[in-house]
Amino acid sequence: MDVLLDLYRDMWVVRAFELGLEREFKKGNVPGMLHTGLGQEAVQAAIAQSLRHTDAFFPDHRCHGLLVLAGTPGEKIMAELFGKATGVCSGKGGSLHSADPSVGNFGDNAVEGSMMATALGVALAYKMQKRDDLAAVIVGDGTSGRGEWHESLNLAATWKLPVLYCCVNNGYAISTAVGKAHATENLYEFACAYKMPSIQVDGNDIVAAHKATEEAVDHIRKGNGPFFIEYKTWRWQGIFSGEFRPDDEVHYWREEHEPIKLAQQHLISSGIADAAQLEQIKAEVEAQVEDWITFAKDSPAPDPAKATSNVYVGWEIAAR
Amino acid sequence: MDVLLDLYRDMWVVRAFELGLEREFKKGNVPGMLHTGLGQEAVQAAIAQSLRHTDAFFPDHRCHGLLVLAGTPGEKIMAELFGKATGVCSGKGGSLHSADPSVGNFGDNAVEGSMMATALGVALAYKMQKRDDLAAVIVGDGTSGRGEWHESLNLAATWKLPVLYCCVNNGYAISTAVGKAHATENLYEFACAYKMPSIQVDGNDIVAAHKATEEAVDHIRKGNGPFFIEYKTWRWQGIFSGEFRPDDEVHYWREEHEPIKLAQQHLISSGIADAAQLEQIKAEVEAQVEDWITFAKDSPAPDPAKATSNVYVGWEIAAR
Amino acid sequence: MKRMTIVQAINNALDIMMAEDERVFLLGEDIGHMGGDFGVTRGLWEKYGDERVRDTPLSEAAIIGTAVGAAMVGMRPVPEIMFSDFLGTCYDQIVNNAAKMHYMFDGQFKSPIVIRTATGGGFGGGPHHSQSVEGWFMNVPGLVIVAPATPADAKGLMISSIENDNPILFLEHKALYRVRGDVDESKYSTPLRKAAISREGTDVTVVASMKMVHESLAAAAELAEEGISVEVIDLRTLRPWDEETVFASVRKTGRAVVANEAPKMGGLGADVSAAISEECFSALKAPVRRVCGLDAPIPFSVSLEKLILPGKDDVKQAIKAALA
Amino acid sequence: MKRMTIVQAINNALDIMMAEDERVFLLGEDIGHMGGDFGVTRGLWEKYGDERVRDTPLSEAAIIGTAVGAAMVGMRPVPEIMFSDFLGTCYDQIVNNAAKMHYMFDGQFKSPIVIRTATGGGFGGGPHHSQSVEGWFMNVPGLVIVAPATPADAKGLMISSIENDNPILFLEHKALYRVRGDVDESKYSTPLRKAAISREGTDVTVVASMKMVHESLAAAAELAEEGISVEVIDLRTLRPWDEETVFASVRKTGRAVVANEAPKMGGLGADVSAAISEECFSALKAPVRRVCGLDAPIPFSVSLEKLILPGKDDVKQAIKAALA
Ligand SMILES: Cc1ncc(C[n+]2csc(CCOP(=O)(O)OP(=O)(O)O)c2C)c(N)n1
Ligand SMILES: Cc1ncc(C[n+]2csc(CCOP(=O)(O)OP(=O)(O)O)c2C)c(N)n1
Ligand SMILES: [Mg+2]
Ligand SMILES: [Mg+2]
Repeated sequence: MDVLLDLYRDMWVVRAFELGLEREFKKGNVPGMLHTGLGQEAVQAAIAQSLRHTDAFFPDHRCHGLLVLAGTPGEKIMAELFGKATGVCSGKGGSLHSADPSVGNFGDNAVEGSMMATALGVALAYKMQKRDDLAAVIVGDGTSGRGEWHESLNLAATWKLPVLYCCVNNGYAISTAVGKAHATENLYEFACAYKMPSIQVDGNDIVAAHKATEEAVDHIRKGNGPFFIEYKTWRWQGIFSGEFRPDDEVHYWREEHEPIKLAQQHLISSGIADAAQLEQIKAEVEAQVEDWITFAKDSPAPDPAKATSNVYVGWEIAAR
Repeated sequence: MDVLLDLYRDMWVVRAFELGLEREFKKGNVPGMLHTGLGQEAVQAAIAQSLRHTDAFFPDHRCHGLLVLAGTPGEKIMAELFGKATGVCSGKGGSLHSADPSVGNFGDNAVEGSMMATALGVALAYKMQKRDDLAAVIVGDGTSGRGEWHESLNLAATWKLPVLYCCVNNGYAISTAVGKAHATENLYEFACAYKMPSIQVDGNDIVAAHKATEEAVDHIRKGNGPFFIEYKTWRWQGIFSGEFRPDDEVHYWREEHEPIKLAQQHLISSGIADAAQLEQIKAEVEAQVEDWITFAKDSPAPDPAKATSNVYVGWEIAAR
Repeated sequence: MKRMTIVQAINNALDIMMAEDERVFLLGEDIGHMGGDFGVTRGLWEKYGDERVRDTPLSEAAIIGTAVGAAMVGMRPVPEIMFSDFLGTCYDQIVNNAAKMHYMFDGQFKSPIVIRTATGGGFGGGPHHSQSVEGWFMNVPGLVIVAPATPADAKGLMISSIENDNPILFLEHKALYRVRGDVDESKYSTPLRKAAISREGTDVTVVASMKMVHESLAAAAELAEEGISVEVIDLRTLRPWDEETVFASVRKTGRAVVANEAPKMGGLGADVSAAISEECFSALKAPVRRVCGLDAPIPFSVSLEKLILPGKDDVKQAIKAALA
Repeated sequence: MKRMTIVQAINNALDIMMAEDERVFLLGEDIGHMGGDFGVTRGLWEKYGDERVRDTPLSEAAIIGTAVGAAMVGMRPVPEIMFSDFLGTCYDQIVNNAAKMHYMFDGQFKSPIVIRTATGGGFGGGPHHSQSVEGWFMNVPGLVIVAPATPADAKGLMISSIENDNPILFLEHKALYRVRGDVDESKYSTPLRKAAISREGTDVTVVASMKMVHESLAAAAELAEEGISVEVIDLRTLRPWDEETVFASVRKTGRAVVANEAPKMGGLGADVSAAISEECFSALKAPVRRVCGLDAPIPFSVSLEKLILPGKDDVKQAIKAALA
């Protein structure tokens, strides 16, 4: 089967997962805060497609769908976001910290940008261990404000570490436009300072995003050191679901340049699939997601003993 | 009188100050650690020449001479380094924290790089206060490893702040060569990422260093935002006075490309001064420095009450 | 007098100070147009503009550094760090720069900044959005830590903080943001370094801060029905805290419980408890007890989080133990 | 047995562990060719090469982040932060990343790193090179703080730390680097979380750490001549510290003094003092006293620094007060 059809399904996994999650969040079934990956389906599908289980990746706060695409059963991610015992981290991590080492998911660090430093260490260790695996780190445009950004890019470049930087430039950090907070709107330019190969790609065009990611991964696996990809995209979610962006911008990204529509057009016009097939993929994925939601809802709350377990390795902490 | 002759005298102030200090340090008269500016006289003279008292500058750990050139009486700086009551900070700051706001000296922060953030605030305030003064921050090549480097350059560029970055690239951070620790040996290239005007200049050539600094300051005063200068230079001091650098490198910088010799040659060959005049300048400065050392030595230790004063503004702290 | 939430009370204080003093300005992430993650700065950008309500990138170290630099030359910056958990990214700026500058330059510079930050747990924020961080800063000379528990105090303490010449960490507990109370609409200040006696009592003293003040008041109200008279002290300034008020109360009651949300080991409560035991030794009829969070990060799951954080019942239990 | 300084003892421990376990590697500023600012890693670069003794730029956050990442995939990194004062620049990495990872991912990752750092005052280093920083980290669950006072312990604790699966902050007091003692040249370990009784006594217990162990021993020796019998406990692990040993001693002597170099307010001593007063209440014949630094930064001038830092005479005075 054509990889693009796989990617199309993957995009729907992200879309359906987030739509279902958002619905449940609004109903009050999902605790805490929620950042969704809606609108960034192509980026997530492309990244997941190019990695393998022995790679490491550090997802950002909008990567729920990607975590599933990486290979973790969807219900275990969903349950984690519901804070349930059956979640990947027994409900202790939640949306912002759903790790699963078995598929290379090293978990998000909700102090944005800090994991850019962590990724260095994984990449360094893989190099020392003579593995040809890589460490990918997924970060938003806003995160480029952090000092760790510089420390990480500089060391990765200097030590020629196998790090894939996936910069998801969706134009805003919460409400702050990239150009208001940074010296450039084109963040791949930052990478040039480190003489690190970098590329800017249309993150809503799955074909382009996939191609760029494959090439970057290939470059890294050949031992050439880090690579930086800037995916230009846009998130549906405004400020806590409110909208603050100009109408024409909203229209462009949600209608004209919407990633799933673009993929549909491509698949149909190039004869890879017909509308009915695509509709079926969507329906299948949606049904699956509903199962995951049901599973998460029906799962029990974590065992109270979990509250105090795993603070230290091998040591208990004092009770109240 | 020709400004170059002034600059020549200034270079001797740096040289003689540091030689005297080093001598006293070896005798055990100067407590703590000591980093000298020997070999970097032209950089310091150039920077001091272009600033005015209403500017702010953040000196680095090798800037003792510069502090004097800025206008603080030499004996008050010397006394501070001796930890005496008559020092600019009553002996509480020492070599790494000798501030004197009356001449725009905002003091070093011995956590290298952290003051790059502080400089932003001064520059921002000056802008808000509609002053056309600037904030200069003097940092070594090694300091470019810090995350604050990025946060500072990015914000200065984005907000078009009047910050003058003076990067003193002497080739090493303690024992670590620039190229071993950074993605580039030419640190002005880092500034390009922020679309900040930047220049690399021979920091041992006082004519070139002076010209570059004047131009940068002029650029900033006209309201064009920050400017980045990389001064290529070399410090005499190796690792705690031990030498670890290749012989030919040592020879080049200490003999062939030594800043005071270069300045002498220039002054004489261009007819600005003759050898006797230059010798006299040197002798005058050296005598002055000895006076400062004597003053510092003869000064009393700080009043014990100073130990607990000025922890909080307006509040006393508890006694033992 | 007007009914206000703590969010509104702080907003009101900022508004008053910005109107009155040109040197006051705000900086932080999304504090402008958006009014901050919790709405504390809402409306101020519209009123005072881009220059004085300044959106920043995610550059926490630069936010604090910028504030410090501006303060050195006469401004009165009020930087916001969105969540107190992120203070780790600018810890150096606070501890080595803001807090030491006045001392190390022997009084030649001051660093009057007020770092506003949302702190505390109880809303399923998980390990990086729920911590109580005063313990990270309790051992830092030169720093002031202020932490209101009521709308009236939030306003008065914010005004005092902006007017004070020291660097101040101003902790705003997220669970208290929506607490309402009567607030005088005109300008007034509430003294720093002065604890409040939130409830008078004679049998036992509870020394609390932030959300634990409310938990302690609830405990006190319930115990009153059992005939136990609890005095609740709200520290308000956590560093340096008000020994005089605390010691006087403990000398009166002879018993003390110290309640704060962060983990017990190495927290604010340790200092208060140690000082009480040292200074009121002969007055104490029972050991000082600490009611604190367990020694763990804050888990995401709300049911687990409840087990980590201390609450009203824990205060009650400690009081009863002190009286046993 | 061989006479060694603490510098040599730690060097020896690192050498043994690197020879034995390929996963152990070092990273930090100038630790290679130069052997570190204090010579602790001297000779290791020559022996183990660039890969395993890795010089870094001044990127403290990346140093710790790199160590954590490598530890997540099975390595045993020993990062060095040249001076403990600089830990503020990587505080977030230690507190929110290294210390929380095992918990928040519910045991799926570990972060076995040993952060070596030179700490403490007494050599005219000034405000940014002289601080004792354990107080910054005492309220951080998941983190272990180890702080030796003798060469033998320095070696044994370093070996235990590298073998332990938790993130460890390993504090090396600069004033003790040149202290000499007998050290077994073969591999051995000294248990974590176990205090040492450095001197037995019956009248009063002094609970100390790092340099204050030596000041306390000196005080004890002098007081012995006056007929006062002092028990000196060296905590060795500061978090979580050994309550059992401390409480047993205080229950025996009935009196306690807690001695550490950092400022009193919010320091290690607060926790130890509070816990003793809570748990040994009925055994206490006098209030627990803290001997600590004054609540100020460390000034450059040596004569002023002496006034800020606590010393032998302060310990003696506190002991006498406890016995009065
Ligand atoms: C160090 C840090 N600062 C601030 C925040 C609060 N915060 C969470 S997401 C976010 C915006 C991030 O923007 P971006 O990286 O562009 O990601 P996006 O949400 O747009 O995908 C902010 C400021 C944080 N989590 N960590
Ligand atoms: C944040 C921080 N890390 C490490 C140090 C220790 N240190 C002091 S000077 C120095 C080297 C700085 O190199 P560079 O900036 O090139 O200045 P140079 O000494 O060469 O003039 C180091 C690592 C420090 N003071 N601050
Ligand atoms: Mg974004
Ligand atoms: Mg250098």
